[in-house]
Amino acid sequence: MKLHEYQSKQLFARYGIPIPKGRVASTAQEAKQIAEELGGKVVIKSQVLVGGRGKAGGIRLAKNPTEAEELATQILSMEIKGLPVRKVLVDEAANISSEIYLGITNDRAARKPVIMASAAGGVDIEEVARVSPEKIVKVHIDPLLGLRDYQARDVAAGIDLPRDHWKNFIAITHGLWKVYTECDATLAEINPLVITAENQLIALDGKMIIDDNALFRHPEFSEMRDLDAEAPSEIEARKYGLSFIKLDGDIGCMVNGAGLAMTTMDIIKLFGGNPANFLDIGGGANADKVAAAFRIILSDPNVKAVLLNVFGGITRCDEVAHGIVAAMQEVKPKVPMVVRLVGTNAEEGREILATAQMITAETLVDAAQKAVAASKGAIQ
Amino acid sequence: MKLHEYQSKQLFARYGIPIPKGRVASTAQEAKQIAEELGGKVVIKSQVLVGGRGKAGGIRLAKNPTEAEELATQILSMEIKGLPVRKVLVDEAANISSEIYLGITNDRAARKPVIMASAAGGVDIEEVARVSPEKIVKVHIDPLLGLRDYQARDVAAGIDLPRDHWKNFIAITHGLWKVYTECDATLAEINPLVITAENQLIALDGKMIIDDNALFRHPEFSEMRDLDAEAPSEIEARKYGLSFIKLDGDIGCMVNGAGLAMTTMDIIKLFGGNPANFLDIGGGANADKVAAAFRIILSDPNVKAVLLNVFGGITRCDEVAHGIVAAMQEVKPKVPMVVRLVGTNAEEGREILATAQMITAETLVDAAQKAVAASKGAIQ
Amino acid sequence: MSILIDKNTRLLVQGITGNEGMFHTRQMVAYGTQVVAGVTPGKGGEWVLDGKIPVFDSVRIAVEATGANTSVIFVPARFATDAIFEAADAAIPLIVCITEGIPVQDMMRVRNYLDQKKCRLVGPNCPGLLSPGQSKVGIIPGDISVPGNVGIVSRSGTLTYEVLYALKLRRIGVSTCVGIGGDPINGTNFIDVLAMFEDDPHTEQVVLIGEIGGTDEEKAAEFIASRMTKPVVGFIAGQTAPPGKRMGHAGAIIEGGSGLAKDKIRALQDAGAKVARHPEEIPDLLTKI
Amino acid sequence: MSILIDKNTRLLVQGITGNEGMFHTRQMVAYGTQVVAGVTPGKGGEWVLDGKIPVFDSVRIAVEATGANTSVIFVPARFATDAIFEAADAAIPLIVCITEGIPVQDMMRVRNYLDQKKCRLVGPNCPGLLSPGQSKVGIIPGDISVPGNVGIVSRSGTLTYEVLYALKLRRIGVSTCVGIGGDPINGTNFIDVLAMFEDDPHTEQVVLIGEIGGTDEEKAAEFIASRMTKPVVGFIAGQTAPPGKRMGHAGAIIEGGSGLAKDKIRALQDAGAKVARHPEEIPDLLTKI
Repeated sequence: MKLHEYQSKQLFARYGIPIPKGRVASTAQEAKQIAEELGGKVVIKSQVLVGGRGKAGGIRLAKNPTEAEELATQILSMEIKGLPVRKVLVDEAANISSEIYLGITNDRAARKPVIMASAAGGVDIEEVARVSPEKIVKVHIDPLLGLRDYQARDVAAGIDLPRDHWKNFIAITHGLWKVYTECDATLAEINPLVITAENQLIALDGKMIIDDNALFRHPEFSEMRDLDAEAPSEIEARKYGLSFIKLDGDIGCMVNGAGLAMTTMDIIKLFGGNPANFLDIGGGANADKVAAAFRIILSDPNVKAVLLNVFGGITRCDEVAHGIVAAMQEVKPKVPMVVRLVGTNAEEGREILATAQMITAETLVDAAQKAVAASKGAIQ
Repeated sequence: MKLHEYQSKQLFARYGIPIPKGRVASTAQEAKQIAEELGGKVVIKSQVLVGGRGKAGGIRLAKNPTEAEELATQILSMEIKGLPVRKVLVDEAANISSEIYLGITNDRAARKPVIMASAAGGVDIEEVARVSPEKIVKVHIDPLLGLRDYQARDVAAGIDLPRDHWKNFIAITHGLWKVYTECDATLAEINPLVITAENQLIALDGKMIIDDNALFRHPEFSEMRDLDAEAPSEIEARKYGLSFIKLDGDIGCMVNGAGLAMTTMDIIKLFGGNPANFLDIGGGANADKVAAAFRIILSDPNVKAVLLNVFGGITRCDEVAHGIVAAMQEVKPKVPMVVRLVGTNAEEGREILATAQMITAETLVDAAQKAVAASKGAIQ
Repeated sequence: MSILIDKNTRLLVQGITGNEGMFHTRQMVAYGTQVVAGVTPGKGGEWVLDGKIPVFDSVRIAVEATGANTSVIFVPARFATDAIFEAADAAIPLIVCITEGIPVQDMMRVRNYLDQKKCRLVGPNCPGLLSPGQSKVGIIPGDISVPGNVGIVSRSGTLTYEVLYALKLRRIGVSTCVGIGGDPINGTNFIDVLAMFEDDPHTEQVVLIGEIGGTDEEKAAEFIASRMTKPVVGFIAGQTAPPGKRMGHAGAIIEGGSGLAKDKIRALQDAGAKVARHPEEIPDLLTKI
Repeated sequence: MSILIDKNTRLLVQGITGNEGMFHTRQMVAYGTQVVAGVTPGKGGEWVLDGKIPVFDSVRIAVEATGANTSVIFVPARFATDAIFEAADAAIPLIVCITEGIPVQDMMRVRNYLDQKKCRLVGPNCPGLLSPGQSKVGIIPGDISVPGNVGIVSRSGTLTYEVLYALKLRRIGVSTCVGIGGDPINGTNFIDVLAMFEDDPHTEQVVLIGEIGGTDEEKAAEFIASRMTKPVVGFIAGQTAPPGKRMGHAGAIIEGGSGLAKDKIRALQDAGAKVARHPEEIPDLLTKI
């Protein structure tokens, strides 16, 4: 799960990383008040879980509390890349002398955490990586040994950081390592880490992504989740333990297993259709779960047909068929349903389904073709 | 450095290991007051840094506050193995159902920390190790990975701990591991860890030894050092950065280098004498350090002769000789001094010393023989 | 006739008394796998499966008592890391972790630790292994495949079953099917398994089933080009997957322009592998036996 | 003519700008050792020793720039652990740590980490190495020994000098003298060095100087009995040391009845080594050359 800038920076502060003075506000009035408390110029920053806030006008400088209120009013009424701005961070404005990028993430190929840094901070690091990879310093960390001082120094030397900042930079790197490991982050990023005109190092912006699989160790994060950033259908799916991702097509998919679900999407596309979603119902297939999956798929008005593709292995096809029939009776879908059941007891499963007003298919190709035809109104 | 029982147990408590209710007292009156606060029976335990306190009468059970005061008075006037009792720990008495040994130490040969446990707790574990080593369970810990749950379980299973205590035992083992690593201990030991009649696990006694080399990371421990347990001459030596150990003989030794210092002791013994101390003056040999070493050696009234054995390597022998002469002028020793200088510029060194009323020797054997003879009054 | 598991596999089940563990232990025993022991801490001394399989408190004790040489892990994610370390420290040469949902930093520690040891981890988040007719370790249904000379290695579960079943319908048999799992960091990669198939005299051709995310397929392609003499048929799932989204598997995600299906397909094709457009094409692409 | 260091040793000095580092760098250079670089974080770009030796911010950069193949560490104890890890990660094959006073838990971590790597650590708390006439890495005085065919391995400092000097006075030369250090946990043990001497065609006999504490000498005795063909003369310091006290060296302590000098002497004698009663006997016990 992604954390907001203000949440990330609060964590940073807890781990000794210096951040600007500031607070989060939900109303323009609050924003004004915070600006008054801080005095001087402030930055009003929209808190939405997408990149490019600056370009979209979601980050503005205010000279005084009145202007802060005005800008906060504007920003709080914005949508950025489809996400409503519900909160703004009001931070003391910094006198930026230079900007650094500093991040820690998991290097999957190396199977180790990697520190990445660049003297070209404040910009999209993926863009830097693409255009001028030589500007990025990478240092891998042994996950059993943890970050060592010399590695932080190697990073400082690698980005040609002036020596008088090394000590603070090393401390910040240790802080970032600690927040990354102790919070089970998959990304902990300071961008930019600025050197101010007063020669201080400050984390001006922060981003953290927490490993969803590690949330059991961090109950505190579940309250921090921002549901705005997710499609309502995805939130609903999570409740039922379904893995669901909304797409733009018109053929709803319900499949057991992630790889098979992707394959089902791919073959729909291969035969001229467009998948409306990714949905993995997981192992087993009780009626409740299938019914929930149906409801989630059918809540999308674009969906013109549904393809159910289930490989019955340990869970036998006849059991799956019973589940589907029960779910059908509950949900009563109004679009054509193509179903393919393969594996153990497939024959029995298909017999059960034949009574249930569904289009059955034996092969994957057959199923895909029928679903595409159904989505175009060619069969019902 | 060794920590007292009460210090060790305070650390244990900080790491979540259950200890009896209780407090340390310096006077019998305090002991009485603590006993009153605790109510019921209490144990009065002498706090001295030696084993065998119980046998020496340094641990007594008091039925009520008055008895606590009486026993505290007695114990506070005791000396145990030559150490005065300055403090007593007053602990709530436990209803002991069974006693376990649980300790973590460094296994030098395995180069790993090792957890040791035994169902035969409450007794001298070295004795158990000698007599019935099969009663001790040992589990080595990877120092980079740290203690894992299954290892703590393996210990619990190994000592046949009843299953209803496993959860608490594993938590205690984790606590002990944490106190061992975070405090840089070379030993962290609970002996006994008792199961009470109320079915609780409690650390009834505790012992910790902190790695002297790691004290720079733990300034808090320097205040906890008990100087009573060390000979005054050893405390004095530490001030000057000298490594000194008092022995029972009559020939004082002053040597540069630990291995050579032991060898010098050994050769004195080989030729019929008895070393009065181990003393390593370390690298270099300025007059102040040599003078301090002289004073410390000569503060022992048993010393009848002194043997200086210095190998001049990087520090040349003439420099060392100047240092010795200056120190001699300051300290003015009244016992015969045998000096052996070997290595770079030894000739020049010996010439300088010849003026200084010292018996010089060239070989180690010669030096030892002369020192032994001098200690017996045969030469001066 | 197989790699990694065969008739001599003596299996230990970690988490045997849990629902999943118990269910699949029955399935594995029914298939003919020698399940010699189970481990559930605190339940040592019990027996399961009508008194046929002893349960121990720890892997070390279980191995000492039964000579288990393979372990399969069915414990919940929060305990699975510990279970892997425990099996590794008991020097079990092959550890198969079925559990899904292990935190990625845990897996980094596990993998870096195991790299110092002599044991192999397959998984986590995988369906396990099947050497048809010999042994089944994990959750792959036993009846959807027959013995033969095709080796299968896959990051998926049911997609793999689909392929096994498609082969069976065409009477194509399998030497061993290895599910390496859908997590971003796992114990065994494509190239590890490809090398074993290349060395296995009974495997004549190989099916590699990949998906979006990471660069394992690209590395496999390099290996195929430089080291494999046996024909390889590939399939990559996720051509229609959007970037930045985890497609069910923790490892199935396109990040920073890396991990795209088309790059993997291209790499495999450039390495000389035939790549199927969909699973049902795979039997056609296999060299006639 | 030597083990571990020779004329081809290209030395890096970690902590070169400190007092100790600077002093001994001069001594090593004067002896003829090729000191190619120094490292002091924050001083990269400077030059020391009259502009002859460049200083770098990190070992990695120094190795890239100079091709150093050996490092000697003179940094204070609280930074020495990090210095060892840094040298190991820069893949320096031989690391010599002179520093005394490293916490024992740090050394356990260091040793367990290095065991996975391909580099060798000598020390810590050691005087370093001397291959007379070729190279000197550490603080052993260069002028107290001459080239020859006796290998020396020792846990001590000045006691070793004493022996080197006694041999020189008798015109007995040395192939290499290795100080393995006086700490309870170190990077290189007696048997590691004995094995190297056994394999070195120019070493004809070996002197082993041990002391109380631990069981390294006992393990060396086993090695001598089972694997050494070359004669070994031993000496053990600390026969008069009391139990439970650290005799200067962190590792020189008799604990729980283990680490006694008499046990070590007995073990060496049983293994066929001659054991000197005092250092001046050592030259007599060496086989005439």
